[in-house]
Amino acid sequence: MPASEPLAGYSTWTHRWAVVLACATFPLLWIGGLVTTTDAGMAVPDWPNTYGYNLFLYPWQTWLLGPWDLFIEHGHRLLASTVGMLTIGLLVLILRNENRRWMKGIGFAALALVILQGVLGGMRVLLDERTLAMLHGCTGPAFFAVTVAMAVFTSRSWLRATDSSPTDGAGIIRRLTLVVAVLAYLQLVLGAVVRHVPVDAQPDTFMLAVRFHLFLAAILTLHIIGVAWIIQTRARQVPRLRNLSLALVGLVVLQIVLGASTWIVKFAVPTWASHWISPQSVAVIQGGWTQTHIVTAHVAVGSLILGAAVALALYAQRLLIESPLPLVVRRELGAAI
Amino acid sequence: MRALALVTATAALVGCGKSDPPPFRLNMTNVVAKQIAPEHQQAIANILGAMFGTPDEPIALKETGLDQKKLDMAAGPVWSDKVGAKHGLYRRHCVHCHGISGDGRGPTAAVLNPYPRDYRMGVFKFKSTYTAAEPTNLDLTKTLHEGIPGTAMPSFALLPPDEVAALVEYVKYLSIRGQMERLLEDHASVELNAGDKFDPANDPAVQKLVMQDMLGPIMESWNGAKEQVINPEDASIPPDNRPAKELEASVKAGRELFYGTRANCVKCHGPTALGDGQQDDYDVWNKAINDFFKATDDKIGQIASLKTDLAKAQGDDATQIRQQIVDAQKEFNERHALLSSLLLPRNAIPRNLREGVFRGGRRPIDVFWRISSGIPGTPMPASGPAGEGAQGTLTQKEIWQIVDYVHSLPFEPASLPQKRPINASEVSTGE
Amino acid sequence: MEYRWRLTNKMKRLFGISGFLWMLAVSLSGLSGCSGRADMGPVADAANVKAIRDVLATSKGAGSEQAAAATGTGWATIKGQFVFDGDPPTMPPYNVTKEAEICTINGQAPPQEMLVVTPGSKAIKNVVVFLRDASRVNDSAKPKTDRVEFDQKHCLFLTHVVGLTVGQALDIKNSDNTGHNTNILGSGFNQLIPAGGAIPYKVQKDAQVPNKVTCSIHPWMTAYMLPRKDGYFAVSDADGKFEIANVPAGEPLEFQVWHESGAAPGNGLVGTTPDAPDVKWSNRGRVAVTLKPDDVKELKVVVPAKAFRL
Amino acid sequence: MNNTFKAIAVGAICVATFAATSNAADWGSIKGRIVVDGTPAKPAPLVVTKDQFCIDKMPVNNSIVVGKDNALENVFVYLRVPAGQKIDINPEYASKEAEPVTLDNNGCEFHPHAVLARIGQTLDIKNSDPVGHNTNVNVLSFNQVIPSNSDAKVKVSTGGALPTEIACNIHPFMKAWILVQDHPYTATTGEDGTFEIKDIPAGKHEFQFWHEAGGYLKNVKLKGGATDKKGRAELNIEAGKTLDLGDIKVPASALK
Repeated sequence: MPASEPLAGYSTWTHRWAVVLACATFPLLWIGGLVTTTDAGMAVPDWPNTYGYNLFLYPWQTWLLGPWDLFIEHGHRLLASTVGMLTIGLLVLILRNENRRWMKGIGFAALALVILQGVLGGMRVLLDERTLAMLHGCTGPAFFAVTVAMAVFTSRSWLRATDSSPTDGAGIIRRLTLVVAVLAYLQLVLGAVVRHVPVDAQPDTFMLAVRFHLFLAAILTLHIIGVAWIIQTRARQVPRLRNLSLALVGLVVLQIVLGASTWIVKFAVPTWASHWISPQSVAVIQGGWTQTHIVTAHVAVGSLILGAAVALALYAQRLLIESPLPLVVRRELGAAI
Repeated sequence: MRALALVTATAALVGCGKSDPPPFRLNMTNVVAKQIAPEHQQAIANILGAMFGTPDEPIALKETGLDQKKLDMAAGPVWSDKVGAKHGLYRRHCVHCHGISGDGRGPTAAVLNPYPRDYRMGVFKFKSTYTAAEPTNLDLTKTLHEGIPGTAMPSFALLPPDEVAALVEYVKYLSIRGQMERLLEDHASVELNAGDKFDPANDPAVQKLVMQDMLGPIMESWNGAKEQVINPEDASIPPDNRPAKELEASVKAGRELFYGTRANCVKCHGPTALGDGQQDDYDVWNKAINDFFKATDDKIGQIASLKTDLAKAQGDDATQIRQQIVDAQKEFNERHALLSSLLLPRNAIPRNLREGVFRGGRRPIDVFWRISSGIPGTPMPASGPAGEGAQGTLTQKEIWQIVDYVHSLPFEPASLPQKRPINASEVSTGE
Repeated sequence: MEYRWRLTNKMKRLFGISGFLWMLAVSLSGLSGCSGRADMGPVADAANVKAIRDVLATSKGAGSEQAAAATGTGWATIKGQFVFDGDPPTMPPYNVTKEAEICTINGQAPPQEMLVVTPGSKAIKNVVVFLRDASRVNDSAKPKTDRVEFDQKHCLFLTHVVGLTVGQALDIKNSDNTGHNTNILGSGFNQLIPAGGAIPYKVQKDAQVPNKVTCSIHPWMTAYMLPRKDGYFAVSDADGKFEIANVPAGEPLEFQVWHESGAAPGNGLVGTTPDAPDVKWSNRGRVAVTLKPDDVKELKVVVPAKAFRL
Repeated sequence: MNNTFKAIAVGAICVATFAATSNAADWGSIKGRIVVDGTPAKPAPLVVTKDQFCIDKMPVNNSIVVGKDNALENVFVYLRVPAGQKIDINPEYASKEAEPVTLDNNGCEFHPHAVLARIGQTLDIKNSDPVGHNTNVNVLSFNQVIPSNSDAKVKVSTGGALPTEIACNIHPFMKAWILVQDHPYTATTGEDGTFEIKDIPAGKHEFQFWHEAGGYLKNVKLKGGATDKKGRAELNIEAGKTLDLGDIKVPASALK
């Protein structure tokens, strides 16, 4: 269908705005991760002001040329405000252009979530509490998932929602994609637990969190590969699903490599692996470029996986049409014919 | 559902409220192993609190000569001030592995191999001083600056020198505090009976004991460290640009020493130098935990054999044995309660010398120090003198030859069949 | 109908599993948030800590004196004599292994100098005394500029122990009819001094203990050199006497007493000063004392035989 | 270098100290024999995998050595001087202080298994085996390689209230125990389970009974009482007499 053809309920500006919002949220997550990685969270001790200045009036020279962790933390705050304003803008557009009532609900929910997230960030600074930092770190990806959902809901493919041919096992795909999205979020929560373990926690607590994170990583990977395989075999005709699922597989592979690299730059090559990977003869530099960015990339790609999984799950719910008869019955029918 | 997650998590958070600043805790394995009475445990905690303050407010006692400014910079929660000066450096960089009290039991400790160092014994592996001496400031600074290759200890080369100096000071502070704790616990265990007062506030004898007899020698050892540095004689140091022949001869001599019965390197590092020799020993840190596990096991047997005695005993004897069973059971319970929180003891595995990873540094002088004074706390013994003026097992020249051999090992192709170890009888053992 | 039932069942299970995982994750985060802390054993209690701290603060009388004395004024002099307690050992001759015609005196190898005690008075020679850290330095003790002669004859260093200040120059002479090399350990100096020749050496850096000086050609030759930043040092003479003038008064001082055969760590020498109870000796041979301005402190140091490692 | 000279000098000083602190030459002794009551558990056999020489020598686990008539070897019996106090030393001991304490690595075992040293003494660690050993004396922070047929000397400068372990890391099955005190009133029981400490200043003293397998030998009956929870008993030493404790029975269950 040509793009020029008018589509009921489609608003170019709303969709573009929603995409911009999602695209702006991702770097925010990345920089937020960097704040934790470089322990810059307490670089600015007050909130919502920055050293007494209004957030937007803080002298930019001091920000850009000042210490690294102030640069990161203040930058995180500036970008967060921008994202907040983009959310408000999107809500205005939705209120003006949307006729789906639940979309308006989601718009308000998104605004509420971004405000909650801002307050959590502020409280984390004011109370200097690591548990709050963890909660802040878990809410961020949740908001990102909502922005991705809004971009999906306002998209052309969502509104058009035509898939002429019914798909075998559409129900399975729908459920599995939902499970993947949920697991991806849980994995992020676990990652946040690993990252924000209190300074006086027992070693076995951290060990447990790490093992659980690894266990869930295995489960999530298997699920994603499974989903991608089913989509490749059963729903080839829906390019959006096919592409998204392949992207997910790629991201998971990348994420596993990043995870292993994170372990090595933080905790060195494990003894059992030193037969295959030779240990570094020079120690990793704490807070160095390699370490900081590998660790942060692992966090950010986690969010990206969540976003892709959410998009995949939503599209799967919308685009797939269940075959009228169960697969087994149809096979039997085919054999009979 | 996500909202539900947030609600639950917030509820959990509200449930525990704002967490208190973490306190220093006693070394409970030592406290339980030495069966220190609860009132003495409290007294020890109080004395240490008076002398060293808290993790948020450390005290540089005048007698320790520590620098209060540096300690303040390193201690407390993590934050930065307006000009970007960092605070809470220890909690920013170290606490995750080394723990609040420097016990090497930070949150990540269990997943690391080797375990992070427990500073509380005042024993450090990589240093330039004689075996029994403390490390110098320079030694600790070097470890921070270069990290420990092959372990989770990273390099802090990016930190400005004043921050590294603050961390070194704080590590010394935690060590001195830990050494003091151990002496107090030893004293309480050996000298005090339940009910005995142990209170410096009202007893000048205890004041003298704590400040002079305990802190005095600890500080003497730390302050004297820089005079205990092993400086190889200039004449013994091989020049950098030796002719290949000379180097080859030195490597060959080093190899003979390596396999010979005087230096005995082969016994632990193995005939292939892959670290595959003696593997079932412990370093002092793991040995303490291993002993704790073993003694806890032994308690079970002891209780059983006391019960057999009880069956045969009569009258006063029986009452006494009954009391012993109660005591042993109580100790067992206290020990058992700690077991789950301990890091499982690991054997000290000799270094694989073919990897080219030298934890204490790879400069010739670093390897020289490792061989000359051994690696304190580990099974690696000293081959040089035990102190100034003492007789070493090997001469400095011989140690340099082993250094040359060890440095040549990573370049010896390991894929080739390993060279046959030299027969002990082929190597001269005489002086 | 049956198919439908199966489906919902599967769905329930799926949700059940994810719900279970999620509960675990949340409880884990809660756990790591508060209950996973290491909270075993007693913690110092604030009131008691304060009481102990107050006592420890007042008990360090020396410390508070030190605080007041950091602004000490005036100068004082410390001098004394080292006396051997017991029967001094006789020194065996040097083990001269070559060039006997040059290295012996009338065919006799000279006695070793590991411990030189004057017969009769039992005065100990070659004991080094120096102030460890001077807070201020009197003009008279500022680094010296005069040249010092350091000669060797009969394969012996004629000055067995020499003290110097940084920047001071040493003329290392060789009065023997054979070549010597002079190796000042710890300084990087190792030069051949031709027969009858002389080589100058300038002291670059100070040291905490005297450096050994040897000759690799005649390995029995031994001397010691102490380079210091200031002139607060002395070497006892044949009468066992030493004097360090114009040291800072009114503040605690710490002197190191050193002898090449001292048994204490770092060759420290531990003696006793029975006549001066205010002089405190550590087991490293360090002497803590505070002098009054213009005081001339005279010490008789009795050194027991076991203070030497022989 | 000159032991005779040193001994005389040290002796002179000790006499001087003694004369200053104590006027009456009132000294007594203590002796006894320690036996096991019952049959103690057999110590686990040593796992000797290293060095054919050691395997051939078949060293045994000496953590509990019971001799003839149930005599218990290697018990440390010593006078306990509370922290911060001093005890008069009999001049008889002066000459012994100058003697080195010998610890021999022989047949992949330490000889003796229970070592006594006084602060100031020299520990002379020998290796009579054809294989190399290292000797790790934790209490002295000493850990040095001792090649075959050679020795290393270390000055004993730090002690502790209780015996501590001596180990060889090349042969981790090798163990011994050392007690370092700054007085000479220490003893270990020999093959026949007997011990004797001579020339103790008369008066009441606390004696410590300790064994490597049993730790504090607590609640052990002595003449007129028993050891306390920390294996100590206060005993009266009378001038010119020997306090004979006779046979002291340690229940087998205490050795674990």
